[in-house]
Parts: sequence; C-alpha cells; structure tokens
Amino acid sequence: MRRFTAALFLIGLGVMIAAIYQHMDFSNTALNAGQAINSVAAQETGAANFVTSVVLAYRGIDTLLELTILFTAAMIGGMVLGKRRVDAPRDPDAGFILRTGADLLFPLLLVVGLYIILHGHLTPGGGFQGGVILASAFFLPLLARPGSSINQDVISIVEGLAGATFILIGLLAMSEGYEFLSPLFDKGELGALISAGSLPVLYLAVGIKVGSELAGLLAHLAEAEAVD
Amino acid sequence: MSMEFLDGNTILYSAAFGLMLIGIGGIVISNHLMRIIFGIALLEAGANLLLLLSTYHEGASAPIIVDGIIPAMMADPVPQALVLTAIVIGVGILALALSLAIRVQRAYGTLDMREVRLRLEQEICDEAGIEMPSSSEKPAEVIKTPVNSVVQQESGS
Amino acid sequence: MNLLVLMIALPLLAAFLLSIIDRASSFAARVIGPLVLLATAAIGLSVWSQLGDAPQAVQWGGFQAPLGITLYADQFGLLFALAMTIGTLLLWPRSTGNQLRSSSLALLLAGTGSGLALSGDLFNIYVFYELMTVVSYGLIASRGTSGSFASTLRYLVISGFGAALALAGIALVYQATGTLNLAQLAQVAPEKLNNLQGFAAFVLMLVGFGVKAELFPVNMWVPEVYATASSRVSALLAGVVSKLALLIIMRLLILVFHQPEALTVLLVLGILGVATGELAAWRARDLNRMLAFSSIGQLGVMFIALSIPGNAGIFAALAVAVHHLFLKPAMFLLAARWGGSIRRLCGAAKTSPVAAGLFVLLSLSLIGVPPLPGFWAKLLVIMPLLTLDQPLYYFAVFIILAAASLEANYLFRVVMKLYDKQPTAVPHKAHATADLATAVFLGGGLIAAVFMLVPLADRLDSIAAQATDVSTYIQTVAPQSLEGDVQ
Amino acid sequence: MEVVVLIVVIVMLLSAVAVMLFKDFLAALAAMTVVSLGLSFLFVVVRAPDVAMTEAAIGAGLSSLLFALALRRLGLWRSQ
Repeated sequence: MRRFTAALFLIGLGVMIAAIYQHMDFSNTALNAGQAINSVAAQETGAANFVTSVVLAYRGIDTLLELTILFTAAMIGGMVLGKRRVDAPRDPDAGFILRTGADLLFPLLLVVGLYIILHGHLTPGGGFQGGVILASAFFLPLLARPGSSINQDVISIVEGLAGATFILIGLLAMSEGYEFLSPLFDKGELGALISAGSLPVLYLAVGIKVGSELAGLLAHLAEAEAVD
Repeated sequence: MSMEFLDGNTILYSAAFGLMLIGIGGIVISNHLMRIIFGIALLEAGANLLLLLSTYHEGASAPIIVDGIIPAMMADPVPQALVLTAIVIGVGILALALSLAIRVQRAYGTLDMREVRLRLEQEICDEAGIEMPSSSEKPAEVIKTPVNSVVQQESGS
Repeated sequence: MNLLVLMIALPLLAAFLLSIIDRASSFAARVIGPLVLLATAAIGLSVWSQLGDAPQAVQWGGFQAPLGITLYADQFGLLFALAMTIGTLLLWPRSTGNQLRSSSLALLLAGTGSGLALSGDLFNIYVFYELMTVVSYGLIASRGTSGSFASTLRYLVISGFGAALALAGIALVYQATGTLNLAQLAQVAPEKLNNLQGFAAFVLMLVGFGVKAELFPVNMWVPEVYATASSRVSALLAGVVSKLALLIIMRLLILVFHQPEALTVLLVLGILGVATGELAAWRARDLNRMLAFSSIGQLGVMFIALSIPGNAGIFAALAVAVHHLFLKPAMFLLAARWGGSIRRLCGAAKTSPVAAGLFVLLSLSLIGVPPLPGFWAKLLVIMPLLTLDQPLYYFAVFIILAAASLEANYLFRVVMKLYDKQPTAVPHKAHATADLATAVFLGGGLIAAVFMLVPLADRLDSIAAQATDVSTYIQTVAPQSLEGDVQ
Repeated sequence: MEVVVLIVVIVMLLSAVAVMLFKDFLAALAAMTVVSLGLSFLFVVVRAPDVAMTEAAIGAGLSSLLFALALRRLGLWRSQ
C-alpha cells in the first residue's frame, strides 16, 4: 500500500515537473551574470580559467564558507566517532602488492595533486580536485597498513593554518584599503604559471585544507571500530 | 527550443529531473538509512545537473582561455562554480551522515529509520521519566531486534 | 572598505585557530571566543548607530554587483545578525566533554548567522544556511548521548533532503533570470518569475529553508532534537536560528516572489503548523518536548503573519519573532533543570522561587495575556487578518485564538505542578546561576518592553518599513544591468 | 553526439534505479559510482571540465571510498 501511494506521488511529481519544463524559457541564455563575468574576468583577475576566477575572486566568500563546512564536518566526524581504543583489534596488513603500490604511488599522487592545485588558474582543476588527490595520497598508506595511523594533531594544525591563511589574505586586502578578499598582487601575464595575483596562493590554501580535512575524515572512518 | 521531441536539451533535463525523482522516490519508499543517504546523494546529483544546465546552450566552449585564444562563446562559469561548491558541501555532509550512522548503529543495533525513531522516542521517554505513549508499533519488539538482522529487516519493508 | 565583513570573518578566523591557540595557552583559548564575539557585537552596534535610514551595501572582494556577492545591511538584517552574536554570547555552550570543540562551533554559529542575516545573494544564502546546519549538527551531537546522535541523524536526513530541493529551486531561479543577486532579482522578478517556474522555485526554497524555520511538513526533527540536545543549544536553535531561517523566507518573499499563491501556501502551512504544534504540545508529558511543540506553533503564527500581503504582515511577523526571540531561550534555560516529566515538577517552586515566578511570567506572555508583549504581538497578527475579510483568514484567526486557549491549558498545568504543595520523592536541584541569570535577563527584557511599548512598536515598524522598501534595496546595491554588457 | 548522450543518460538513470533496488549494498554502491561517472561525462558535454573533474574525483572516487569504509564498519560489507 505504501509503495502504491509513493508511486502515485512520484507520478504526480513527474507530471508537475514536465509541466514546469514545458513552460521554461530557454531563449535568454546569453543574458546572465556569468557572461558578464566572462567579458571582464581576464582583466579583473588575470586567471585564464574563469571558473577559478569565479570560485576564488567573484564568489570567494562562498569558497571560504565551503571550506568551513568541510572543517566543521571533519571536526564533528572526529567528535562523533571518537578516539580509537588502544587495545581495539586492528585489521591485518594488506598484501605485498598493495603495500608496495602504496609506497610507490605516494610521491606520485603528491606531485600530481600539487600540480593540479598550482595550475588551477590555467587549466581545469584546482584546489578541490588536487586536494582530494592529496588526501588519497596520505590515506593510501593507511589502507595498506591499517596498523599505522595519521596524526590527527598535525592535521588539525595544518587545516587551521590553511584556513587562517585564506582569511588573512582577505584581511590583508582590507588593510590595504580594498574590500575583504579583493585580488592582490601583480596579475602578471594571462596564461603564465605565475599570474593571477593572489589566486594561486588562495588555491594552494584551499588544496591543503581540503586535503588535510578529507584525509582526517577518511582516517576517522577507517579507524572507527567495526561493529562485528 | 526546437520542435523535435528529443532534442539535446530535453535529454539533459530529463536526466536531471530523473535523478531527482529517483532520489525522492528512494527517500520516500525506503526505511533503511543507507538507502536514504543514497537517495539524498542522487537528489543532490540531479539538482547539481539542473543548476549546470540552467544557462547551458549548445555551441559554447569551456570558460577557459587556452594559449591566449578567447573563444567566441563561452559557457557560463557561475553555475560551474556553484556546482563545484555544492559537490564539496555534499561530500562533507555525506561523511558526517556516515559517521553518525556508525555511532547510531553501535548504540541501537539497527539502521532502519522507523526503529531508530522508536528507540529514540523510548530513550527520550526514559530520560524524562514518563511512560512511552502507546503507538501503533510496539517498542518491546524493537529492543529485542538483534544486531545482525539489519539487512533482512531492510528487505522486508 | 567596510568593517561589517569582520562580523563574519573574525569568528571564522578564531574558530580555525582555536585548536592552535589551545596548544599555547588553554586559558587564552577559553577567553578568546567570547572576546571575539564581544568585538563583533561592538562592530555591529557601531554600524547600527551609523545606519539610520540609509542601508549599506558591501561588495565582497570589491566586484560590482551582480558579478560579486553583496552584503546588504539594513536594520532588519542587522537586528538579527546582532541577535545571533549576542544570543550566542549569552548562551555560550558549556559542554561537559570537549569545550574546545563547543567553543569553535559557537563561534562558527555566530559568524554564520550574522552572514546569513546580511547576505544579499541567493547562492551565498544557501551556503551560509548549509554551514549553519552543519554547525547545528555539531552542537546537538556535542552532548554525546546516543539519543543526541540519533536525533542529529534524523535531522540531517530531513535537512539534506531540504537543502537539495532548495538547490534545485536556485537552479530554476538562475535559469529564468540569469542572476543570483537579490537586488537584481527584485528588478527582474515581476517580469520573469511571476509564472509557474517561479512558483515552483518558491515552493522548493520554502521547503528547503523551512526545515530550520520549523515549517509544518518538515519539522519532525524539532521535538527529538530539543529533547536530546543540551538546553543551551535548544535555546539557541529555537530562539535564534529558527528566526534566521524565517528571515531568509521573509527576504525572498519581499524581494523575489510576489505570487498570490505563495501567500496562500504560507497561510495553509502556517495554520497546519499552529494546529499540529499546539495539539502535540498539549499532549506532551515532558517539559522539553512541550516547549519544542509550542515553538512549532509560534513559528506557525509567524508564517500566518507572513501570509498577510504588504507591510502589515512583515511588521506582525517581526513582532512575533522578536517576542519569541526573548521568550523561548529563557524557557529552555529554565527547562535545563526542569526537563523531563511534568509530574516530577511537584513543588519545584519551593526550591527555586525566582525560576518559578519567571516561568509564570513567560507563560503569561506566551499565551498573550495583556499587557505583556505577547498580547500585543498576537494582536498585530490578528487585526490585519480580520480586515482582509476572507474565509481562510478568518479561519486563521480562529486557529490562533484556539491555540492560545490550548497554550493556556498546558502551561497552566505546568504552573499548577510547580506550586503544588505535595513534594515529590525526587529532590529538586536549583538552577545553575548562569542559566538563571540569563533567563532573568531575557525575562527582564520582556517586562521592560511593557513600559516601552510605543517606542518599541515604532522602532519595529520602521525596521519593517525598511525591510519592505524594495526600491531602496535596489538603489543601494545598484546592480549593473545585464542587457548593457552582452552584445 | 546526441545519441551518445542519450545512451549515457539511459544507463545513468537505470543505474540510479538500481541503486534503490539492489538488495546488496555493495552492488548499490557500484551502481552509484556508475551514476557519478555518467554525470561526470554529462558535465564534460555541457562544457564544464572543472566540474567534471570534481565529480569524478569526489563523486565517483572519494564518496565511494567513504561509503565503502562505512559499509564495512556497519557490517553491510557482504553479498547476500
């Protein structure tokens, strides 16, 4: 009975959505804030990747808040899962292939992650994507050797400092008479590695913060005591 | 909008709305927490796609300047930045939900949300020192539910 | 340059650095949170004093609206930003477990709440709202009981569902208008959002942001969370955080969504909220959940008030919201010791006469006994409802009056128990000094309001007038036209 | 091109239904990853390479890892 009413509800919802879609107007796709940004972003921020411009400059505060969400989620995750008991049983080490693979992959992932972060203002990718790769670099050894563990104290210091860096760059702009999080420094040549002013620095802070927080979260989940 | 029934826009929009509908369906029909979390993830994915499609039009290129060449028509970067933000927020909340799920299962021995609700009600009433109001389902059976029956419980819903 | 952004940036910075400061000196870590909030409150008050009749707009990063994100400070937004900051300061969580985490969370809540109240960008509001939700999870779960984890999980499921719907609503708005800036949306909404798509976007966002505002169909989490969280956290969530979500809905209603159907939806959901909330409160057998359900009822009254078209509705909703802002936290603080079965309260007035007297006062104001502020707030809702002369609005008046008699009934039951001559077997504990002092302070505010009714009403009226002044909003933000740029 | 998109959309929606219907959570997780990858492809189609990368790294990679770790700790890591 419940499934029947649910199915009826879904069909109704589908019909409503179809009605809305029928009335949607797709003619004014050129008139939007994004196209206005496209026409000025190269001069205003100096980044070749306009998504990076939007993420770090035009909507920089959104990014700061989303970092804060990750920070809070990691903090609450640690609080909820708690510290592992010292005598809790651990999973056995993984096989030779995974262990060796993890050792080999670690530097590779580190380099790739940093590369993606530092080229965020030029090519697709940036602090978030690179940060995930950094997190996996630090998490992989944990998967291979469940006996080892990530030092959560170090993580909390790193993520705190990275987050503070983001805000301090924003405050630096204020101290120079601009608004909070205004782009700083020389914009350089469009498309060069050292360009776009403070954006690469911000993306580096984002990448390190995302990486440390996700690594911390993964470690908490991996170390949580099994139920069975 | 072209007169064809299945133009590119319609296909993409039906993907977004379809994901949202399936997600809502999963949330409404399922009782098992993992299934509900999957449903929320699908709903979010559909919403993200919808946001990205909001100003999409064919013929635009990615909003990136490569080798100094500025394309004639670039895609709108704003929804892309928004979806980037939304995806990261989503994964943070997902991790939180899973952490809480582990703790709740450790405490209550179940992830069936109806049972979790009853156990929670029971705990609140116990703490407050009042009788649990007699509801349609008997809480006494819930307490006896063994830990390992989660998977079987879920399939019976 | 405007110092207003510091109201948001400083608490976040302090929250990030708190665990590092703690390594250097745990004393510094304990005092820095309240100090930062004092500083931000001072900033807020100084901006308030300069504000006068001219709202201010700040562009994050100095980019022209609508390309960048706008921070819009009028008296309406600043009032709630200050309420959030000062409320967090008064209700600073005192966790038994990890004080450091609780302090960080409180700082984040204050910064986020201020940002939410002041934000002038649709997606920015969504991100602030999500952050506030995550922080609330942490505050609820910080009690560490299995019940608090389970209630957080159920809250998370409902919130996650709502947030995804709100995101879809934002997508529909951006599809129709190509902008997220509220000022620009206010400009183009009459032309582009006055249709089925706009209405769908409104409903999606109402459900999404309504989760925190305890809106009728998405408020299942309320009794569970307020019964399992610590009383200070419940006070914060019921008192301040729910009002911020309400503020978002008010802003959207004033600036973006003008469909008459939207008002009808609000009216119906408000009526259902009042009816279900008050009935459940009447049936509740423990104080925490009674207060939680009554909070649903009160927010229902606010939604009914919002459904009144024009300035009068916003004014009435604001009055009820401010009244509830003072009253509910005080009641939850009293419930810190009196939580649990109402039967156990027998003779509690003997151990703590001040608290019992305060509870009587708060109850009378909640019911709406003249001359207490609660009466005037309800009057402000009922009067315009009667002038509208429509059956559904008359029904709303009837529901509000019936709810008041239900409130009188169940609160009287509690008061009777408090002053019962027969003591129970369980000895009563006196309230913690800090809790009682804060509650007395808030109750004192209510009494003071009785003597300043006219200036207070004038002030609220001018705040509501400024909030509903759409043309000033557009002029202050001055978004550049999109048509002019793209050729 | 549209045919490819249509096929991807159909596979994605079928996988999404499968997420909800599979009794085995591990299989549901695999289907979820397929949805994420399909989504990632659609993001490329609508000229959003940044978002596609993010969806692939976070949606398909990290989320699946989180789910897998959680399923293991919840004792749902087994086929029926």
